[in-house]
Amino acid sequence: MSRRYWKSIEERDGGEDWLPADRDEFPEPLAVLPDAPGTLGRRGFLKAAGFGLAGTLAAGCQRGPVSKAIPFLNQPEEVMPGRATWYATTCGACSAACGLLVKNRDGRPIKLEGNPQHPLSRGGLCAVGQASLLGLYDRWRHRGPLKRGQPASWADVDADIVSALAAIRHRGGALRLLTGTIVSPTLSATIGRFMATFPNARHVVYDAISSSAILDAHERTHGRRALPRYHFGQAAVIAGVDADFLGTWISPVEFTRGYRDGRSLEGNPPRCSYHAQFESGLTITGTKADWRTRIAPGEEGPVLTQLAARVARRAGLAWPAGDVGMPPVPGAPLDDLAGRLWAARGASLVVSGCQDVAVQVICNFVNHLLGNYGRTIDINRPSYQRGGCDAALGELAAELAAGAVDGLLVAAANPAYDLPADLDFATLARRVDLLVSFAGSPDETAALAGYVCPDHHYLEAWSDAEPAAGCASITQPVLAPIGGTRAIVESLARWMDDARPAYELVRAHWESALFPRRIPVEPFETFWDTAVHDGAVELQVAPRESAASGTSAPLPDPVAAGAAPPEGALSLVLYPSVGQLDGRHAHNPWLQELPDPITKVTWDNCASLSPDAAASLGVREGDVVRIETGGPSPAAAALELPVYIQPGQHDRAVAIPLGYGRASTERFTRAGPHWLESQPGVGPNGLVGINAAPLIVFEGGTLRYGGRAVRIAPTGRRIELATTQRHHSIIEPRQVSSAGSRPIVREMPVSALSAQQPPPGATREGRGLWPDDHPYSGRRWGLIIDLNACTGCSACVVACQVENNIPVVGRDEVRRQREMHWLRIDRYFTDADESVDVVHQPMLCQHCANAPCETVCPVLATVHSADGLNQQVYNRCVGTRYCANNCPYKVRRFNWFTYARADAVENLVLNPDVTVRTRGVMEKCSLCAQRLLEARISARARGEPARDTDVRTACEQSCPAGAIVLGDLNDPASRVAALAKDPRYFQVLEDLNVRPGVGYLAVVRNRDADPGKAGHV
Amino acid sequence: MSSRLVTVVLLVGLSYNLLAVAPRIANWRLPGDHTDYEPAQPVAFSHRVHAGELQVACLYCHFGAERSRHAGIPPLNVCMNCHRFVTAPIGAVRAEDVLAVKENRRPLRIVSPEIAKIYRALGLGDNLAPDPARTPEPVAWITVHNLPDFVYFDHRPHVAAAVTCQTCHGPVETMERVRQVQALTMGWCVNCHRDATRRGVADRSANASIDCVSCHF
Amino acid sequence: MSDAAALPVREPLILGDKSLAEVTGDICRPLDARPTALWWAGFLASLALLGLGVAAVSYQIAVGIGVWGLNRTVGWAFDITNFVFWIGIGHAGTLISAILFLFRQRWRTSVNRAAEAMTLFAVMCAGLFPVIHMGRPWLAFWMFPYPNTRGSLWINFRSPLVWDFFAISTYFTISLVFWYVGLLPDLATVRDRTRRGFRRRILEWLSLGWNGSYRTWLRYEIVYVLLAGLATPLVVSVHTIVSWDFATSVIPGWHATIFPPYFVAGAIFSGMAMVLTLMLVARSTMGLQHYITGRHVDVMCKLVIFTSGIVAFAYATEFFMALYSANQYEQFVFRNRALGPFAWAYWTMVGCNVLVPQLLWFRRVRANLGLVFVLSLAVNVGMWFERFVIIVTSLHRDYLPSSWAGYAPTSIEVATLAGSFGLFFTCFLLFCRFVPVIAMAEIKSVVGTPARPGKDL
Amino acid sequence: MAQRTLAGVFTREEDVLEATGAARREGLTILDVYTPYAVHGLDSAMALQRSRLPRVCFLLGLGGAAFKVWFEYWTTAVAWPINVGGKPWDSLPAFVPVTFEVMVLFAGVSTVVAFFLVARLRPWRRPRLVHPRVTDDRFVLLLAQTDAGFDVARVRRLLERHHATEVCERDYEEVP
Repeated sequence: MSRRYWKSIEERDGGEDWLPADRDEFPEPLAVLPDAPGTLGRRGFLKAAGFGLAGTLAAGCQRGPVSKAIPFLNQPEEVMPGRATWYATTCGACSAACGLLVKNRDGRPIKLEGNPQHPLSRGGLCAVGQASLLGLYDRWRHRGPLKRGQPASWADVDADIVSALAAIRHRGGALRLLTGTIVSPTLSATIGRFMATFPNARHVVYDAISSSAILDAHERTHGRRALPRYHFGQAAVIAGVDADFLGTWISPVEFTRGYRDGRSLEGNPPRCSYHAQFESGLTITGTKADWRTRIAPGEEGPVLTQLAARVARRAGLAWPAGDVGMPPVPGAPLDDLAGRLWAARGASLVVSGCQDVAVQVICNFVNHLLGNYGRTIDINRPSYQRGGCDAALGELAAELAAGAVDGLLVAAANPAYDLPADLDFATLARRVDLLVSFAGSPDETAALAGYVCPDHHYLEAWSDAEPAAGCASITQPVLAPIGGTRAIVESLARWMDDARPAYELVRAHWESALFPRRIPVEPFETFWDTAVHDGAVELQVAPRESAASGTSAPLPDPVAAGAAPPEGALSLVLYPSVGQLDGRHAHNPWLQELPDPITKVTWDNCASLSPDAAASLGVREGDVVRIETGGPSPAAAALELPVYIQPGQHDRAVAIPLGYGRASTERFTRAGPHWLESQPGVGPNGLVGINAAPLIVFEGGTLRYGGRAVRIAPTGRRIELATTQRHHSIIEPRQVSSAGSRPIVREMPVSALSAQQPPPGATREGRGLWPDDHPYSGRRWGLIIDLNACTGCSACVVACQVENNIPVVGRDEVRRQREMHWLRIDRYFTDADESVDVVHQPMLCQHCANAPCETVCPVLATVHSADGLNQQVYNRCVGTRYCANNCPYKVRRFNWFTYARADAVENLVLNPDVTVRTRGVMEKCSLCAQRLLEARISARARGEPARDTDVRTACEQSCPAGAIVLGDLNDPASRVAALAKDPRYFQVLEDLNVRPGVGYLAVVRNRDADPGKAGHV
Repeated sequence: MSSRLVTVVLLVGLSYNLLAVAPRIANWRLPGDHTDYEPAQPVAFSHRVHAGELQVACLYCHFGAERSRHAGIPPLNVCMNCHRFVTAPIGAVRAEDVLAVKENRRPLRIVSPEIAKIYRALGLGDNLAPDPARTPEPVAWITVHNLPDFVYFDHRPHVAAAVTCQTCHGPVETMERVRQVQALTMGWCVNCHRDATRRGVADRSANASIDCVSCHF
Repeated sequence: MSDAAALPVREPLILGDKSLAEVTGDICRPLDARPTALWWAGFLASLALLGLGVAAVSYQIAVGIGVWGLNRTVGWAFDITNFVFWIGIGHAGTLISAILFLFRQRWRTSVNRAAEAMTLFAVMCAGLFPVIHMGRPWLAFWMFPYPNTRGSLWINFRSPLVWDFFAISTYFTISLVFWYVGLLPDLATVRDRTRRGFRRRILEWLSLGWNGSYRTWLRYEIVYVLLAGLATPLVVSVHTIVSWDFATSVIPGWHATIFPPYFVAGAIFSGMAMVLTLMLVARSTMGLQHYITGRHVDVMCKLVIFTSGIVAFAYATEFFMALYSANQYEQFVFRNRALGPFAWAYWTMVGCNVLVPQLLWFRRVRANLGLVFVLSLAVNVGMWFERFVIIVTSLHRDYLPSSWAGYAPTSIEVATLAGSFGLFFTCFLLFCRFVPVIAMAEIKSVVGTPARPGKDL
Repeated sequence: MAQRTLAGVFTREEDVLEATGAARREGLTILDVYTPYAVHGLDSAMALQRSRLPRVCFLLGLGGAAFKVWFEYWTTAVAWPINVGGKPWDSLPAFVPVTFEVMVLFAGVSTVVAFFLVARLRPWRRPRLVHPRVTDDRFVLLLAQTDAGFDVARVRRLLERHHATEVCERDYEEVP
């Protein structure tokens, strides 16, 4: 019919492999069953489902989770959701009793700050004080009374104790109350009242970190067993002998503030005291000294004797000490020091932390010769911050050993943990029929006690304090007790059939005892309200007859030789670390993770050795060594600790921090993230660190922390210490170049200060490759840190952590160099081991105007604000970590895991104004952006421009030395603008031209210009 | 055969669906945008009545807006300032009065069921006195205007700058039940801040920052 | 292989006097035959490695990036090392296919297909790491500038990571397109050998109806030249941009103007080594001795030693510049590199990249394929360590000694690296199985038809 | 209308080259030549025009680069200027890398897309081969029988003189 058209030869030829394109490729029907009529088959169903899904999606809506808003039923007038309320109270973290302001937000305290109106602490607050807030939310605290370890009701426990006490009273049995120093006048009075109801009762006070020898010495020289108040601010020459008064000794916040006053270079006129320090280990006080000398443990006596002899010679006093052999330190500088002290008579200060009464007597003698009593040392208005009497403790131990004690109450102390093995308190206490502990959270003593009557956390309690004569303050509760705890005063009063609550007891005591000593004439209501509102009041002090004249005191015996071990042998230095003190805050993860200011070790204690000592023993950092005292009880007298190599330490000293190895630190086993290669958060003993308190020596009526001879033997095991600053970083930069070293920290002798010209401003700004499109015409925030004031006490580190919800990452993560602190304190060593100088440099985001981090972020998660802040936007961050790599200061912190705490109670401490960061995002110092914003908003609400005096960052607020200043660099009237013109002003890594917003003031040493020492570290 | 039929029917259905949806495409929202959220509340509180008809000022109840980050949901004691006396709509009370006169008795106290929820929450008895048998229990309102946790919004500067409540919350005084009118996305915030800086707010110049740190820290 | 010196002018590129049909047959044979036991063994091993990598990455994404050994100071280590390593590997493929094409190096025809495939798979492996190294990889799409509800918050075009993102995605796209365009005629050939069934359908779909029309061939040639012309600066730009990740930073050891040429040379160096490794394996296992001849190996060895020289020069220059700069940070970084805790890595790098390739100066070494194989592996190892050294030793001790830290990889990181090799080899083995490993059309143009009168039909 | 063609199949590159040249000299309409690889010289033998694809490549590359420079400037300096590391708003040097990459991307992808368009290469296009071995080892010269005066026998002789292994006539609705 028609012609056949073909498309290819194969088609035409009909090759069998040729597939005709016009044929259905799949001629056979698809292997799918046709749907039966009237039914919906599989395909139909799928279609229907698919269409249905598509339709649903097309018309679909989206909803987030429902959140609820539950208002108050009846809103109290002073409570405003979202606004913080501030209460003044007193810190109970140690017996220094600093003034506090508590930030209370929506009914819960979230931040502690120093109370600027408090006469002692004057606005500063130490790291321990800052961190003690977390103790409030500790879910391991006792929830109620315990009877033989089992929860019981208060009525039950009260009934038992009252009947047991009645029995003791009836038969005239011996009742002993063992406490730490009690600074609360109400509690003291109540204790007095309580003890008076017993025929044979005694109140024994001891301090885990004892200063008993000072009190004993003053009893001997001044006829009054009292701890004088030291006024470091009035001292032009300070000599410290084994006294870490800036770190842990008695009242460090108060002393730091005073010390800083005496070294205020920017003041008018500038002041710069001269500070000489003699010590065996390295303390932060030693790091600030103008002349620091290493002495062997136990050499305090000879040193002070030699000093006293030199001073006495100048005073024209014939004192036989001149015959004492050569001093353990070079004579010429000692002469120089004596000369300086003598020249500054009445404005000098010699302090010693030595626990040998004879040594303290010489110390008093020197101060007396120098006329310091009544000037820099006040014995008439003494301090009550250390009231312990070690001799009484010894007597109690003897009584216990004799089985002569029928009832023992223990409050505010943990003798089963912190007493030396010689006293063997734990064994002795078991023999007491009635052992009552008032411990608020589980401790070694409470574990022995038949009854535990837990005390409140101090933020839950009404109480008071008189840390120094004439300075009284109120402790007021800032939230209702979380558990069923009861204040000690209430417990004692209850056992005396006095059912008044603590508030009434305190108020009644104030009305009866403190109100009569008031200075302004006012009614009691006003007096009370002022005290509660301001937190502290000044009171009159009854002038007491004391042997302040002192001249009548006999000349002390020279101490020719201390307990110093023979040449070559090692001896112990047991010291409270800045974060742990005596271990009472061992449950506090903030403090456990706080790097020690000197060793930078976290989550562990270690035995520090000088580099030479370590070399001679053949041990390296992290080697576990066995420390043996050869004492009577071998089990308790040997410890196995990792070695830490500490430049600046005496070659014969083994320094071990106290406060570790506390029971209840086993909770940190699972601190930090858990994953394939994670390690437990505690040591091999299941606890954080090892308790060194058993090695304390009880001798001559005092607890002695230094001088015990030990032998050290390597065990062959190793532990990697969780340090935040590695040891090799100390050593290696010195080898960098011969021409000069890294200009990271600047240091200068005081003589060079006046010669220094202010740096010309033009050289700092305006050096750039490109046009400056960002003039910062309005406000530009800046922060200036005075390295001369900074002592490295690390209060700012914890303050920052609390304020900014910085997580605790645990020992394993710190070991992996992943600590999260936004603010760290870098410490740099200079010079050789004997005369090592240390500089502390708080390092935080420098808020560079030409920030290297910002340029490299791909998603604009870190950019600059109009007022000069380097902003980090967590919710925008995708976590490339490029910014952290490119940060020359390495201040950026990455959330490697979900570090957010799972503990619902502990999470109550979180600051609701700061985002809790998820894993995978970068974070860093925001210069407390939330505070800056709050200041701006409240200023606007008041209708006035925000001034930089309205706002302080958390670190600035807490700094006891006032070393940190925030302000507007563009405001010529601001403090920062003035400090930026100071000749000491410098920026770290200035050469990079990143134009930091954070600047530093150089360290000044009060010593003669020494070209070898001046310059850069 | 039937399979084809089903397909056709479903296709028609889908196209109808799409047609119905098409006009709303302009209103399509991205994830996280909860515009038009209008949840039912535990108490059927009418902003139309209170803010619209009765002209109660916004800040009378939401007094936190001037003093705190949060405007706040008013505590029930604020409600009781009026509702101690106002127990029901006026119409219901009058009707009872008329009825009482008619039946020659004292008029009963009329309590509307929604207002009764307030009394119940406060633990009040029938005579509006505290009833020990009833435990007070706060009202759990459902938040309408939600912001993510990483956004810090503060009412104070906005109130201080005379930004009207309606700018962000819409004409609440006309709403029986509160509905989210604005998108409350970051772009919406930022654009308003840009406009405010450019044109001012309420005839005053404003400096509304668009720095990240104004909201994220 | 015969002695090259004895040859009159040039050795033929393809040995064995193949006819066009024989070429087709030889090259398509692995596609038609059942996979060999050797292939299965390799494939299963690669798949196992890939599985390990998938498990490691899944664990990391589920738990957090902390399962890597990074820390506050060393923010990048294995992740970016692997990224740069794989990108470098990829570069040789483009070099062979594009640059040598432009230079009319016809010997490339035997290896360009496989080299391009290697590029693609290497870029896939490389592209993986910037994504998984993020703390929140599920937000990786934020790197792309799309209009959004955040006031339209765009991205930071000043960030080298954004440059990277654009460079890598462009590089991958262009490489894919280049490879695919080159593959079109061969797909058609395979299609026409395949009679029916699913495979033919796929091939029909993929070959876009190619029918050998010369008009299309002409345009094809133009497109190929254009793509080669584009790919050539692209390949240089990509590794330049990768080097800018480091060079534009402020970290001593990273901040160096020498980086772009140094990185490009290093990339070609490592890529050539990888091509050698793969070709030597493919040659012996797939019976392609006639197509990948000793001459190819010889030429590539010469390229390796040339690029090794450039790399060695760069190492020396870095040290010289550190010395000459009088910049103490810079000097310290290089001293630390050679003598510090990572000195072992540094000297591994120098050994593998500078010393070992010197053996290739000897013709006898170049002719010993086993030895060449071992040397190529050494270069691969060395180049991996080069990136590791640059990244880790520069970061771990930079400006402030207080923040100095160490670095040690975790098992997860090692598994991820192994997984990337698994991904690479899995893809490559699948490629060998399903795609002609040698560009048939190009080989045919090199083979040509025998001169008349020759073998007739 | 169907196109009537005459196809010559060759086994050698030079045969098809010569045959094509001869056919063109004869004034025959060369529909196309089908080869397994790109035979150099055929373009002049067929007198084909230079492709305009380079122009597409250049213009779209340029366009892409211009767009990207504008876009980067607009996003960083105009739409939302954000202070990043103190850099100026118009950080043009920093925009170069991305601009370059986008230029290459636009140029490359658009060239290939244009190639597919003009060469009518589509995934759904069924291959229509003039000879089943044209992608293997055969060369086919396809001539159009343009009008009634087309002398099939003469052309067949011409092709066979150039060693065509087979010559066949076919009708195409559409030339492949």
